[in-house]
Amino acid sequence: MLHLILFLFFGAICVAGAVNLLVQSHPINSALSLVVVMASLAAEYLLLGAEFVAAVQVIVYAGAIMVLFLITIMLLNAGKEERTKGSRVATLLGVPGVTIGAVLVAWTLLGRSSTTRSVSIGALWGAPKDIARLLFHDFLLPFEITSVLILIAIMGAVVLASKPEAVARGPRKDA
Amino acid sequence: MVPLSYYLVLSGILFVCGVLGFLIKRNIITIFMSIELMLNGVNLSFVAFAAHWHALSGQVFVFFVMVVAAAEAAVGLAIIIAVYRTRETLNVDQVNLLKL
Amino acid sequence: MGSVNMESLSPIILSLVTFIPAAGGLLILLIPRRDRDIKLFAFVISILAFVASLHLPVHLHRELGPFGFEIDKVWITSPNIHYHMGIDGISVWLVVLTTFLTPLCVLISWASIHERVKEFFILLLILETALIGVFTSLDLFLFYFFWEATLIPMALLIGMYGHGRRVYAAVKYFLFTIIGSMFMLAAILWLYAKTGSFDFVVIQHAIRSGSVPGFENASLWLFLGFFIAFAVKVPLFPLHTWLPDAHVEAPTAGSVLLAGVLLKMGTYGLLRFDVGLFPEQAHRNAPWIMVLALIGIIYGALVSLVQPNMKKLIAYSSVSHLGFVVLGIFSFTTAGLNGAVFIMLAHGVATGGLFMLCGILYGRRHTYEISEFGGLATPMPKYATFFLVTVLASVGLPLLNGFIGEFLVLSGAFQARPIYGILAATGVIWSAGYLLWMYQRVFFGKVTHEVNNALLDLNLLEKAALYPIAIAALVMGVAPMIWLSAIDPAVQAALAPFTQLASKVVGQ
Amino acid sequence: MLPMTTVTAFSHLLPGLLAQAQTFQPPQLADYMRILPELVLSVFGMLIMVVDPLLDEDSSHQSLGTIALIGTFTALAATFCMAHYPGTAFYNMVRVEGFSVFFHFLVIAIAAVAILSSFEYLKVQRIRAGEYYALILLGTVGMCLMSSAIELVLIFIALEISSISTYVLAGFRRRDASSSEASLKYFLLGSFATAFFLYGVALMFGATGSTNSDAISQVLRSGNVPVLAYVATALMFVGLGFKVSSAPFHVWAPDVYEGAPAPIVGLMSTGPKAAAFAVLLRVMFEANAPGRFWLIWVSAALSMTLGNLGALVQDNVKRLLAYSSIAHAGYLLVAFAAQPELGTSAAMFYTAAYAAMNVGAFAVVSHFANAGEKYVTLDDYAGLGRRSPVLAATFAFFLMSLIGIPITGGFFAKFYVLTAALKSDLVGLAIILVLNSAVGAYYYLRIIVMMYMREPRGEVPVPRVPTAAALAIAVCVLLTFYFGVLPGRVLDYTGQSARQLVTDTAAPPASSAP
Amino acid sequence: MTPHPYLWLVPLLPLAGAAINGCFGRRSSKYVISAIALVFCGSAFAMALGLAAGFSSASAPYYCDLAHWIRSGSFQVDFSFYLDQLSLVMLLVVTGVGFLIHIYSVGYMWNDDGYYRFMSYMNLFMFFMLTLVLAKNYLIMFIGWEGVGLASYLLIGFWFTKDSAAAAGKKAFIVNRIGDFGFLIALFLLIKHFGSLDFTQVFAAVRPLSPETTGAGLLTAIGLLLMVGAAGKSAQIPLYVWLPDAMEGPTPVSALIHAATMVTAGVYMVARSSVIFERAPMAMTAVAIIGTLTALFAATIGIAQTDIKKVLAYSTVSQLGYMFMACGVGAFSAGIFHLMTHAFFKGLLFLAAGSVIHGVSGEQDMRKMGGLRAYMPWTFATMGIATLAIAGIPPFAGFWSKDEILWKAYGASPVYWLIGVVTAFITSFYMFRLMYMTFGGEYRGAAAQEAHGHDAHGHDDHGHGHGEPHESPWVMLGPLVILAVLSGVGGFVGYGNRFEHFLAPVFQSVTEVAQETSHEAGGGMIEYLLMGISISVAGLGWLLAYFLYSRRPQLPARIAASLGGLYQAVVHKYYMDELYAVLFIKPVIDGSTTILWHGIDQGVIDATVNNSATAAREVSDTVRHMQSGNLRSYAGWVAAGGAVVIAYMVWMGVR
Repeated sequence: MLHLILFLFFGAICVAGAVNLLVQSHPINSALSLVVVMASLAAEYLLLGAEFVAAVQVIVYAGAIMVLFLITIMLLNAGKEERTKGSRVATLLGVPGVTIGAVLVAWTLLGRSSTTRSVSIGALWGAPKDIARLLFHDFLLPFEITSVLILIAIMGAVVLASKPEAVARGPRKDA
Repeated sequence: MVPLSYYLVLSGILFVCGVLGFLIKRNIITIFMSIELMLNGVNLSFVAFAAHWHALSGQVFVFFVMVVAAAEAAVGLAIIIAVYRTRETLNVDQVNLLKL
Repeated sequence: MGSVNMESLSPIILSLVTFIPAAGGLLILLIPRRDRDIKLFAFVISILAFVASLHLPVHLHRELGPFGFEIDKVWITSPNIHYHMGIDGISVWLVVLTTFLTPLCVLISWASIHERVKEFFILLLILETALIGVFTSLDLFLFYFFWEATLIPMALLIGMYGHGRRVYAAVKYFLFTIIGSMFMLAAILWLYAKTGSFDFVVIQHAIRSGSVPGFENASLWLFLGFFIAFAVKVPLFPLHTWLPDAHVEAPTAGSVLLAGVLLKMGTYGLLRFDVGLFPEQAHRNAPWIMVLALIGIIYGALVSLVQPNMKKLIAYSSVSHLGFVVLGIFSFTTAGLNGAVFIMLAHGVATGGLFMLCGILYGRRHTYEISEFGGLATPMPKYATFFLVTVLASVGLPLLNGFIGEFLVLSGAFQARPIYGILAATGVIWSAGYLLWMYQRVFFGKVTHEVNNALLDLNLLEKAALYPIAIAALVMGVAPMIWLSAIDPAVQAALAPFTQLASKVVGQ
Repeated sequence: MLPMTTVTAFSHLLPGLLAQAQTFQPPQLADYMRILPELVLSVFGMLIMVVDPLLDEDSSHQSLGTIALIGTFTALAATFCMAHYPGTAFYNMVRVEGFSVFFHFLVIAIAAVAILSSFEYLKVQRIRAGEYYALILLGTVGMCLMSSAIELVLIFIALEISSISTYVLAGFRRRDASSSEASLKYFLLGSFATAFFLYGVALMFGATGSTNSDAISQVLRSGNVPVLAYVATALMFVGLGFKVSSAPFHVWAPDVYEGAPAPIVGLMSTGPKAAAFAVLLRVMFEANAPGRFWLIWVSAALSMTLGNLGALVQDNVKRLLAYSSIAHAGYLLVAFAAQPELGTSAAMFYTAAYAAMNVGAFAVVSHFANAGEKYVTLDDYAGLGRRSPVLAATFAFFLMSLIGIPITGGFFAKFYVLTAALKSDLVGLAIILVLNSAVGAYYYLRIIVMMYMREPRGEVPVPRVPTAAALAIAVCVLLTFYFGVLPGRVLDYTGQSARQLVTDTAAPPASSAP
Repeated sequence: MTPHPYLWLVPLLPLAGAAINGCFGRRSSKYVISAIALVFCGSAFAMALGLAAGFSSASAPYYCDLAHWIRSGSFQVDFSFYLDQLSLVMLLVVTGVGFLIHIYSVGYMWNDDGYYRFMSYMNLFMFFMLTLVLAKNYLIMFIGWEGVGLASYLLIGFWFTKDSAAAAGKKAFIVNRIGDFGFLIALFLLIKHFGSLDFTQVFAAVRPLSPETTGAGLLTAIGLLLMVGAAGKSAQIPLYVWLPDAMEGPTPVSALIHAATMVTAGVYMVARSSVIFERAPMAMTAVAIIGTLTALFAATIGIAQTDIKKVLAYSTVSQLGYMFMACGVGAFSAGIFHLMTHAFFKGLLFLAAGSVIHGVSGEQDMRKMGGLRAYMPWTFATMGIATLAIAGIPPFAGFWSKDEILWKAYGASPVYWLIGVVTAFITSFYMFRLMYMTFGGEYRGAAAQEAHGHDAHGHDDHGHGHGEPHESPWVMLGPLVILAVLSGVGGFVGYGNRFEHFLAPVFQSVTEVAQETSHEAGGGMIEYLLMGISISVAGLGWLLAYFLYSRRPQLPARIAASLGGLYQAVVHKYYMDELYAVLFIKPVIDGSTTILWHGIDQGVIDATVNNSATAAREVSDTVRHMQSGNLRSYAGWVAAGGAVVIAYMVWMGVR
């Protein structure tokens, strides 16, 4: 019961944060809502027994990645979002589509799948040691390959963010 | 006791929120955040399934996803900066030089 | 000694004939851009190919086996594609026709091509190879390969060296043909998928022995798949509208080969593949195909009658003439088929000649409009004479080549379906009408445009190109047996399934 | 950067970790042999980054390019070595078999040609060479891994490697707003699609309890496929469909192709695409994804139709080729709808042939584009046949191959796909394909018509063809020609590997490292 | 059947002449050209005479197989020639008259620029005509048939700079083609049912068949179709329209081709096919009716013509009608007899007319002639004989043959006879009208000459001075005289049915029929009565002409005025050309242009193609607009696509 309450509590926060992200018009607010989502997700991980994941979630995601976002927002001095009407497709086709898809998936997950098993609170089993064993043995190759990924990301970020000598400005549609 | 499917539905909701965010937000950075939201939803699924199968590999995936998310964030934000340099806007509706 | 050489030549002669022009074309690449050298070289190559091709009818064993000079080598193993070539009495003459017309095309282009000469002759020679390949291939894949290979050089010839609306014409030509041939490709692939072979003989045998699964249901579609590709090429009404445009815009050599040989690819295909592989469907669908052919004959003639443009007039006349061929083929009578094959050859010579003549005039006046001329017989009597001979050959005057085929086709069609024969025979009247009317307007009367008074008569080069045409037209008309003696056995062989079919029908 | 990577790459050698992992068998030489091309490429990629700062800006183009080229050639050699070590490696993470060797070879060759055709381009466009080549090489690592990985997570990471490197590469013309826009669109939509793919992976994991394709296939073959697996397939298809730009997930392609640097478009329209197709093959055939048939059928038909129709009225050559690549993705998907063995073989051949002709075409385009990619509209190609006969002829040759005229690779590619489709009784799809190729002929023809049948426009310059680009184009011509005239050996190979791929998975999964 | 190894030489000799003159004539002197043309044509004539001398009815027919021409399956056609009584008659007529006209042409065409061309064409014509006559099968006959058409085309259009000549040549060819169409279909029927076109084989197959008296059968169909062919060549209703126009050609051509030989080919063909016709009574009747009508119809037109050659042309049509009538009533030998005499006198008439035209510097309008008797007595004399012959005044040739026909026609039906007699009256009238207008009275041309100028008739005045009318040179008068002799005495060949008996082996069974009818008709008394009537109508015609054109030259104009529309109709040949133009030519041209070419070809087919191209472009444009450039839209597409995919897959999974 407690489990359910906790789940619902954090779940509600999580969803509220996600919805808030959508609703807020200033990117800073959105970013902060995302932090809320991530933090509450960490709690959900804990509920699922994944302690190490929960920790990393807070450190890497909420800590590192979101900071990156915030810095960018600050750097670019992003203002409030303008509600331009650039796309009818997104609203007329995309949103209903997503809704239908979501309902179908949810229905599948709830009703048809074999995932009726439940988890109990406090059964922490994702200990760092076990995870390390997996990571450095079974998933050794992906782990190593990740370095290439990171290398690329670093390089890309450096190249793209560095200032080119001359920038040809494209025409702007409207002010 | 919480049925696992609740978690899954929660993850689905997050994912869908991410998709919707992508569709309705105009600010590029926010859109990017929506993607992060989607990835977070997926992560929850992984963890939940890991619990379901009692397979730790599911949790390991989450790390990889995080790494990828981080890498994407680095590159993505750099790209956003590059775009902002050339276009001086963060409104996605105004980034439409290439079309038709 | 000589005969021994000849014998040893036989296995490779087909490849030789087919690829001499293309090899020559590639060699031209290496020649420096001196126009005269290139032209001379192209001429020598094409003559060489002609001489080599003469070996074929001379040494073709007319009784033995269905195909002569066969060569069958594995080309690609895993889709079972063979380099399988061979000719019979039908294709041998089409090959010779091709090699006969190409040197003339070179001659006729001598003066009219000034720009991008190298490319022109390369394209011409490659086109020749592709054309010969179409007639010699016995592997469906190889056939398709050559079939498509004719497309590009021809489209480029039209598009690069043509006149005013050349691009439109080239694109139209290209699209019409490629859309048609896609259907053929699908049909070929279906056959391959079911028989595991592209070999014409093997597939034919498989179909006749009834060992192709699902053939009963698919045969109509297969027949149509082939048919559309060929009908576009022929061109059969109502798929003919690319032809007038292509002809009007094409350079002379292009027109000559287009009318002379390319259209025959369609009728040859109909005869060899559509009829050869699907006799039953051919028989079943013959009525409406014959109706289309008939419409083509009369319609082409009537539209031809009112054309103000010489080349367009001749183009429409081709529609009419080729209608005869299709009519003959689908009459499934010996006479009809013999005549159809003969018309293919005769039309190639006569209409090729007409296009050459038009081209000569175009070279002097840069127009094809009939109203721009009149009274030309006065300044250019030799030209007028050649034109008249060719016109008469085209009209189907006995003792010239047009008559033999027309007569045989009409008699064949009449035997098969009298009313069709009668209607088609009206074409005899129409052809006299449009061609002679055109001739009258161009050559007779007083010279109406002052510039035309100064027109030069034929020069040596042009005469060299036209004499072979005139002589061929006459010889084919007087001694058609030279051709028919080879065509007839092949045609009889092609008709064999139909006699069985007829007896089966009677039996039921 | 280098030390860090080295540390991670060889982390298992660290004594502390060794002590902990002593119960495990460490990876052996054979394991490394099985990822040798990837290793080689990574090493050369890092080498370039090390060398880059040591060279001055002007001379770096040539030498870095040469290093990168050597890297690809070494990797090709490594692929040969790798081919001698069939089997799985790294605890069932990758599998070396005919299939993966083929795609390794293909992807690396594409990278090599792309590098060759970039030599001059970089100089003309004033693009920094170091990162450029490094990104190509490292991106290639990802593509290679995509083809050999049999573990969905590894596939995902490899996919990200190749994607991120191409996101960045797409934005390399940084003086141009359109390039960064292309980069942004590609990046955002790509991440969007990746998220779908990932969600699919998660659900597949949930449905089968494994992310290994062999294991998944076993579960899925055992009957009683959970609905979740269907949904997972759907989501993965969305993600992969995006990567191969099949309709309706193709929308990004035209914009990105138009904005990205031409050699990179050549690369990304073939390399990552080929790799993504490899993944799709694995997921669809090897892992035996359920319910795929109509999905692919419709997507193939849509891609062909939308691609061809969209291309009809394009005036920008790059954009036109982008639409064409959508159409070709559709043709390729037809093979996926066919029987696994035939389809796989046909699809493999198609990717190879398509790579040869498309990379070649883009090599020509990038050569011709000039500084700032000024000359990429159809009008700029007017009279090219007269001004630059050889270049025009090769371009025309590639275009004919794209149309599917005989003696070109494109013909046989289409031909095998059609055969496969007809053998599987996919008459409807075959007819759609046939009709579409007819429509497609039109717009390729427009370019040919422009080049040969229009008068040249004076102001468009025709630069001399530098050796590297000439080499690149020549290689493409030769390959296209080879595929078009003697496709037998390649096809034997693809047929064999396809059989292997399909029968292997039908049997119990191969045991892990020897 | 007797083989005759050299038969083929007869047609081929003129061909050699044609070839030599055609190839080398341009650079040869006119003497050489004349020599070649005359030698080759003359040697053909000599051979014909030799053949006739060696001809024995016992060993006839002779044949000569030269080579295979066409072979297709079991069907075979050879180059082979055939000589029997019928073809011998034709052979002699053709070579004889042809040779005379060749001689005449030397004088007539001497000053023309295209002299070599003319002689070459004439020889070519001889070749084809002889092929036609000597053919052993229908297809070789068809070669000649078409070939003479070609020669006719070339010769009518000989002065091609004259638009009317060029148009007339074309018209002749095309109208003949319409006839050939019927001929061809007949051949196809023969091939279909008898598998051969060889005369002997076909006739052998036909002979056992019984006459098709009820309904239309195979033979009737063949007969009717052959008749269509014959009508085209022999200018019968409704295909006669080309012949008057054909007078645009030089006059020797009119004499040779459009009077003496080619136009009679139709009659020859019908006679040749007598075996078939005889078993197809309906076809026979059709032939008779057409012939009778043509005879009358053309004669009436002849009354009002003022062009000397046009009068003769309509007279030719009319006389051909007689021949048809004869064949139609089964009197084939009478038809051939008339054919022969007609060749003599009509050839002569044309040559004389040519001489007249020559003499008055190219003028053809009779109203501008008159009184020429004084200037050209030889011409007058010979032409007078010919006129007497055609009018049917005994003992000239025409009388015998015409009388024979009328007698036989009476046997078949008195109606034919009546019309025939009326025609004879009209013929006599317009012929004497021609004589009076041309030779009688005063010369009316001098005044007009000045105003009329030189170039109106182009080449036909061949450079003569504008002076007085003058007699022609002897090279022209010689043939006139010879033909005049023949026209005078030629008719005696048929005296006592000798001609008929000679031809009897060819028309075997038919003559029996004819004799039967003559017996039914009542024998001698009636024959002499009828003969008397026909002689008297001829005389009446002469008298009327004398009265109107010699005694009261003003009267015809007044009569014409009083007749008004009818007269106009006759002058304008009953507006037949105009009618054909409105009925056939205009609809075809307009229909082809507006309906077929602009309508179907451009309006439907091309428009469909172009519209589908446009439509494709429009669709393409729509598809393009999917690509709005907006990132969110793209995501929308992806998401929507994804939703569809998911929906489908869920459905698949649940199913």
